[in-house]
Amino acid sequence: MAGKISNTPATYTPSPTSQDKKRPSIFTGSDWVRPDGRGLHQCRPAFLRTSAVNSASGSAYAEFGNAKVIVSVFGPRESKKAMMYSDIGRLNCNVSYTSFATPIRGQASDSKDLSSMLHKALEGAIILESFPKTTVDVFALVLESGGSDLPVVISCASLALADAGIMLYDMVASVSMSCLGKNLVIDPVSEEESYQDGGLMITCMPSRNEVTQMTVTGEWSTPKIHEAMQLCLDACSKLGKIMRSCLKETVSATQE
Amino acid sequence: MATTNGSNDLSSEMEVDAFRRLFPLRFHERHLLESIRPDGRPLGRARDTTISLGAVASANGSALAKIGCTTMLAAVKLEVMTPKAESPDEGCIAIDFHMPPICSPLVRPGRPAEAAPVITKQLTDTILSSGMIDLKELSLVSGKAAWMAYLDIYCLDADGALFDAALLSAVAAFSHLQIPVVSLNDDGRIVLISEENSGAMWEKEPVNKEKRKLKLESVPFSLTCLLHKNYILADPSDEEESIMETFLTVVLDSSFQLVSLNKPGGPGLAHTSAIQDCVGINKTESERTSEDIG
Amino acid sequence: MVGLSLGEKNFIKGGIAQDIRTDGRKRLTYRPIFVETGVIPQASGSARVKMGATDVIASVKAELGKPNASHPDKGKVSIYVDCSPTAEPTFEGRGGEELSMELSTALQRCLLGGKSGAGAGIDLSSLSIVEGKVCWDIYIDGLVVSSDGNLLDALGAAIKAALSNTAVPKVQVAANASLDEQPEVDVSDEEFQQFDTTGVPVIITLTKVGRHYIVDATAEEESQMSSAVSISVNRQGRICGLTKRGGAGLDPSIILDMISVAKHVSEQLINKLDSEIAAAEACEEE
Amino acid sequence: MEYVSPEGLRLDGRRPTEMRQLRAEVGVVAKADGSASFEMGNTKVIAAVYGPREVQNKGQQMNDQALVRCEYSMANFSTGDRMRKPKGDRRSTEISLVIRQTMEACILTHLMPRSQIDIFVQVLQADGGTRSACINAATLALADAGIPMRDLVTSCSAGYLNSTPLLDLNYVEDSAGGPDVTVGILPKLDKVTLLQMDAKLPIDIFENVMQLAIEGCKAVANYIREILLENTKQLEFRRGV
Amino acid sequence: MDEKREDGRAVTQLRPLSCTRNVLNRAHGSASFSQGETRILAAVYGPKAGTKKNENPEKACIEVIWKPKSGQIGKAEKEYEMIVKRTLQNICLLNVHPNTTTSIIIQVVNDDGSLLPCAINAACSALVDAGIPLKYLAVAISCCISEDEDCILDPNKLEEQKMKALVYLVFRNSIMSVLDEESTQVGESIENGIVTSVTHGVMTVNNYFRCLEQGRAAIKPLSDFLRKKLQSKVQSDVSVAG
Repeated sequence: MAGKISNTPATYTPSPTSQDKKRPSIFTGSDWVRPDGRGLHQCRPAFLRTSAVNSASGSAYAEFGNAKVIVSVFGPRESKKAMMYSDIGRLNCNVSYTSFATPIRGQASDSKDLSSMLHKALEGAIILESFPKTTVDVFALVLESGGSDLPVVISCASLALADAGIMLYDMVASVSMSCLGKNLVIDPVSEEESYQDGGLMITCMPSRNEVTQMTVTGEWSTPKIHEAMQLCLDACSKLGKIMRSCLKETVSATQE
Repeated sequence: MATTNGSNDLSSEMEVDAFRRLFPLRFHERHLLESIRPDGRPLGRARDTTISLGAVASANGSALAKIGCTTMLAAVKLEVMTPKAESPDEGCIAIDFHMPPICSPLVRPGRPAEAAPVITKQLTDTILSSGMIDLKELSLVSGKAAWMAYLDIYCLDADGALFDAALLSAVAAFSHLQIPVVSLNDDGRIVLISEENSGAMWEKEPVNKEKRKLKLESVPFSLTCLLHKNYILADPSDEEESIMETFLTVVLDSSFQLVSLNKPGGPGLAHTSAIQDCVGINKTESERTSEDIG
Repeated sequence: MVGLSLGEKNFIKGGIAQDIRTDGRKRLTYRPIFVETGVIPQASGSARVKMGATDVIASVKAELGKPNASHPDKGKVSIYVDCSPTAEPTFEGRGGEELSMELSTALQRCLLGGKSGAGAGIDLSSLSIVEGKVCWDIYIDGLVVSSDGNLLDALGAAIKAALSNTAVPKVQVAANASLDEQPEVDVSDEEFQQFDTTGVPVIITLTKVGRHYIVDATAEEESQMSSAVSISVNRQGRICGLTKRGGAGLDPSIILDMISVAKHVSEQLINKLDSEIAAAEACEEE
Repeated sequence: MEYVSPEGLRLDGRRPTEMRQLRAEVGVVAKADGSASFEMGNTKVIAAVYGPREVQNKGQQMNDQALVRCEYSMANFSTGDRMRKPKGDRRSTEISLVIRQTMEACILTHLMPRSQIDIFVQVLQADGGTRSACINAATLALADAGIPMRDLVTSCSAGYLNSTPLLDLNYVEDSAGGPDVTVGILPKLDKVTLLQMDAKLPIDIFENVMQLAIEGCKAVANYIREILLENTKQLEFRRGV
Repeated sequence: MDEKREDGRAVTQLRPLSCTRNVLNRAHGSASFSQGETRILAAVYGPKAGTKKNENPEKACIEVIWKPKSGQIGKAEKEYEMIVKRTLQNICLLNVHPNTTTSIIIQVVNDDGSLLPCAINAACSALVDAGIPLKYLAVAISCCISEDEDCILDPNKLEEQKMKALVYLVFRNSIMSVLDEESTQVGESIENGIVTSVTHGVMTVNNYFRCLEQGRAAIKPLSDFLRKKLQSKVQSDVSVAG
């Protein structure tokens, strides 16, 4: 009956026995072989669904391979009391991880950083003038991390915003890319991300052909950036179409 | 519906949604008179329940439980710990219930929901005292190593009866839990044995020879009822909970022993007859639910 | 916050459109850069950079640590930025945290390279002492003392200057240590090792105001921006990192154009910084 | 440990009643209404003053006087060991309060009702006596901002080690655990506004130590006055008066 | 049933009670309540203007802060806070002072079993001391089922640990004169209704009802004790005023 949770002892996750860690094949000079057997420029299959959370104004669930994300949108609702008057609306974003999202418990990446990245990616797409004095809250929960978490969160958040009926210039689709040796791989999984020499993420509004957020890490030559950007933009427009059809399905389903 | 006074006249002209928002109590009481609830359920009936196992690939056991719209995702992760000196043959279970901001408009980031720690405590009490899990089963090497099972439950959508759904998802996650094959290495640490080289020679005899499931004895089932005047409403929705504030939660195990009977105050009283009724509803609903899930 | 009247706003925008900014600069000209090194005696290396009214200090501290299990042959570098309320009253209490975090992550992204460590401004392998056991942990702390726009570029320059000012003590590893034990390390008091900072990139922030973009925007100009892109470029003219600072969307071709402009500007900036750093080092030695 | 050698010299070579090198500069933060940096040996602080301006939090507004606020923060790199959490610890809060109360006593707050004055002090290097350095920097910054004051507050500390009163303790002497008397005075009015000590000391010795600190304060006051005069001359020169 | 407990009590015997009112100067109302070695100090501040966020402003709001004997507030304390708060909501007249907050601070002085019931009794006495309008008094008691199926009242800490199951119960006190219309309609008396019930451990449903009966029987002396203690103060106040 006594509370066993008190003074929890130190624990660790058992590591696999096989000591011969497979070194990434890029070090041997050959092409990168993706752990899930995809082609280098092939995205993971995406599963999207809107209205996943009943108590939110709008919500969406996205599953890209192992990456599973839920985003809820609340509002537009009253801003915090301390906030000053503003004739445009405010956007408030928060991303958090479940404690079982990563293979080792409680090793999720910095959620504050992700929250501010999500904010930057979305603010250019929302017509903030349409809800003055109020706040729209976008809360994301990463149920399971599977690589390219931030792009999945951003795409899912845009779907949730649309589901909540918030005015948008366009849907926001996001895709990332990893540079592994001389290979460019799109939509990397966690393992690929951990080996990457460089990463590039693009968030764009496909029908307006505008980039709302872009980050690059690692060393890149200009032609390589050109190539990577083009690949990402193409993937974004494809993803945009999938998101659009997902929204259409929900609408037609409710109309029936 | 006969109207009895002036304000009721007004209400008959009002749109249903407006009436529901302006006079929530009256709206619900009118339904109760007809022995039906706004979502079409009879009073003593719980919402439909679904469970899907194995929702989280990175956990050792997981389950997604839905009661109506209330959704809970539970996952168990196993880690190794050194058991306590007073119980060298026992593992440990740490339970945490989370209400992330996505689940309800009332929860804001940075400030954990008030209900979350209370439900964590109640779940811990209920699961540990029900004797569902024999902690000895989580032992690996006596006095050296044992499993620490971290059970994390996330509320994805809060629409009433949170404790019932959380307990259901917790039980389901434990039923899905698979204990992996491990052995003790030279440094005294526990290591996993992956499936490919299980055929190869083991340097050491594995501590846990085969993948196995936990034996679950006497599974607890919880049902929350709302008490309002003489009515008993089983499995309330969030709206019902916020309007009629007296709940009574009964937890029975598979042999209908009482694991917990929780009525934390509230404006109304619970009479003996009402308690007996709630126990009765729990029995019928637990049978119905287990049929549902199959 | 910068409070500007409509007239002032139009003046700034009009000036930028005509390639004469309010302080007389052209769109792609930096303010004079002033570098001072060795400003914090107790740090391994430090520098102060002033660009107009923007004033930042960067300090580098090296501590002995344990390498990460995933990269046993590499040291660790972490960058933290703190915004002092002296620079802006709104940074009081926790008010500066958001900006501090944004600057810290942007700097990490621009200077530390990819996850594998490739393309980092600092060669992480050179920080390793005993593989898997001991390495240098480099802590880079930035402090914004006074802010008048373009903090990221200034911090980037200050970090570059501080790193070239940094001397890490030489270490001797006791040879007889067995495999499992933590080896004993003897840190020399006299002999120091200079960092190779040729690979440290510079950061160039292009701020888009109207249809044009400018470098080294002041706070007033930043208040009129529609978007900004920070690009870090190294001496070889390769891109080492890029972040967009939110705001309105940009056409992909504009971003590519910005990258080529940044590469062009970077050459001048690197040369300018190198000579300033050299002058500051010489000044300090006197 | 020996803090004063038989020859009567301290660890850093000073005489017991010798102060460290002072250096001050006015107007170091361009955007602030008033600012100054102040160095006492290796201790270096920057102070910036914003105001008098509109009260940010209306609940704190006072109708008969100005609201004075102060925040003390230490840079991560200011101490020998790297600090991990530079803000909001108890020591910082306490020093913020001390500085605020000291400065409030000399600002003519009744002349600026319904307004707010913010004093931010940032420690760049800490080597003992940060409290005094912060107060001196704040005085200069307030004067630079043109805020009406009764007098310049100046501060200095003194200690008592190896049976010798010592002026202006550095970090090593400060951490020796002996008594540390920090005094703040209004030099022209010849009044003490701040007196802090956290150790046991016989009353007659305490008087000596305090007198030494007051002498230090007066020396600081002379230096500050010089700096301000110099600054004013510069301003006059620029204006072409 | 006549077998004695370790401390010599009979199974249904309570530990010695004591209750002192007005023990704190600055609080609006306060009380110290002890059952054997268990002792709780409760203080009431309020009603203060305004309610907390997410509370109904048309009613009075009750806030409970639980201070453990040592250490920080954990999940168990949060649960106690919630139970005490909801229990007091049952007995307070919430419509009398709408849009106000009354804070009750509960300080554990010593824990020797039956902590929660003792806290509820203390909080209730403190509310009376502060003059907060109440409908009834709440009377709390704990019962437990021992290994040999005995129903034991008011266990101390040692007994709590050995028990198979444990029940905390809160009832309304027996009313003396004023008839309650509602209760007669319901057909069961007010005293029979449970305000709060919290259980730990597995027991049969029948055993639970046995506890309920035992507890209910023990309410009478407890509630008489409370009434006597609280009345004496009122009379002395009146005499001072007179």
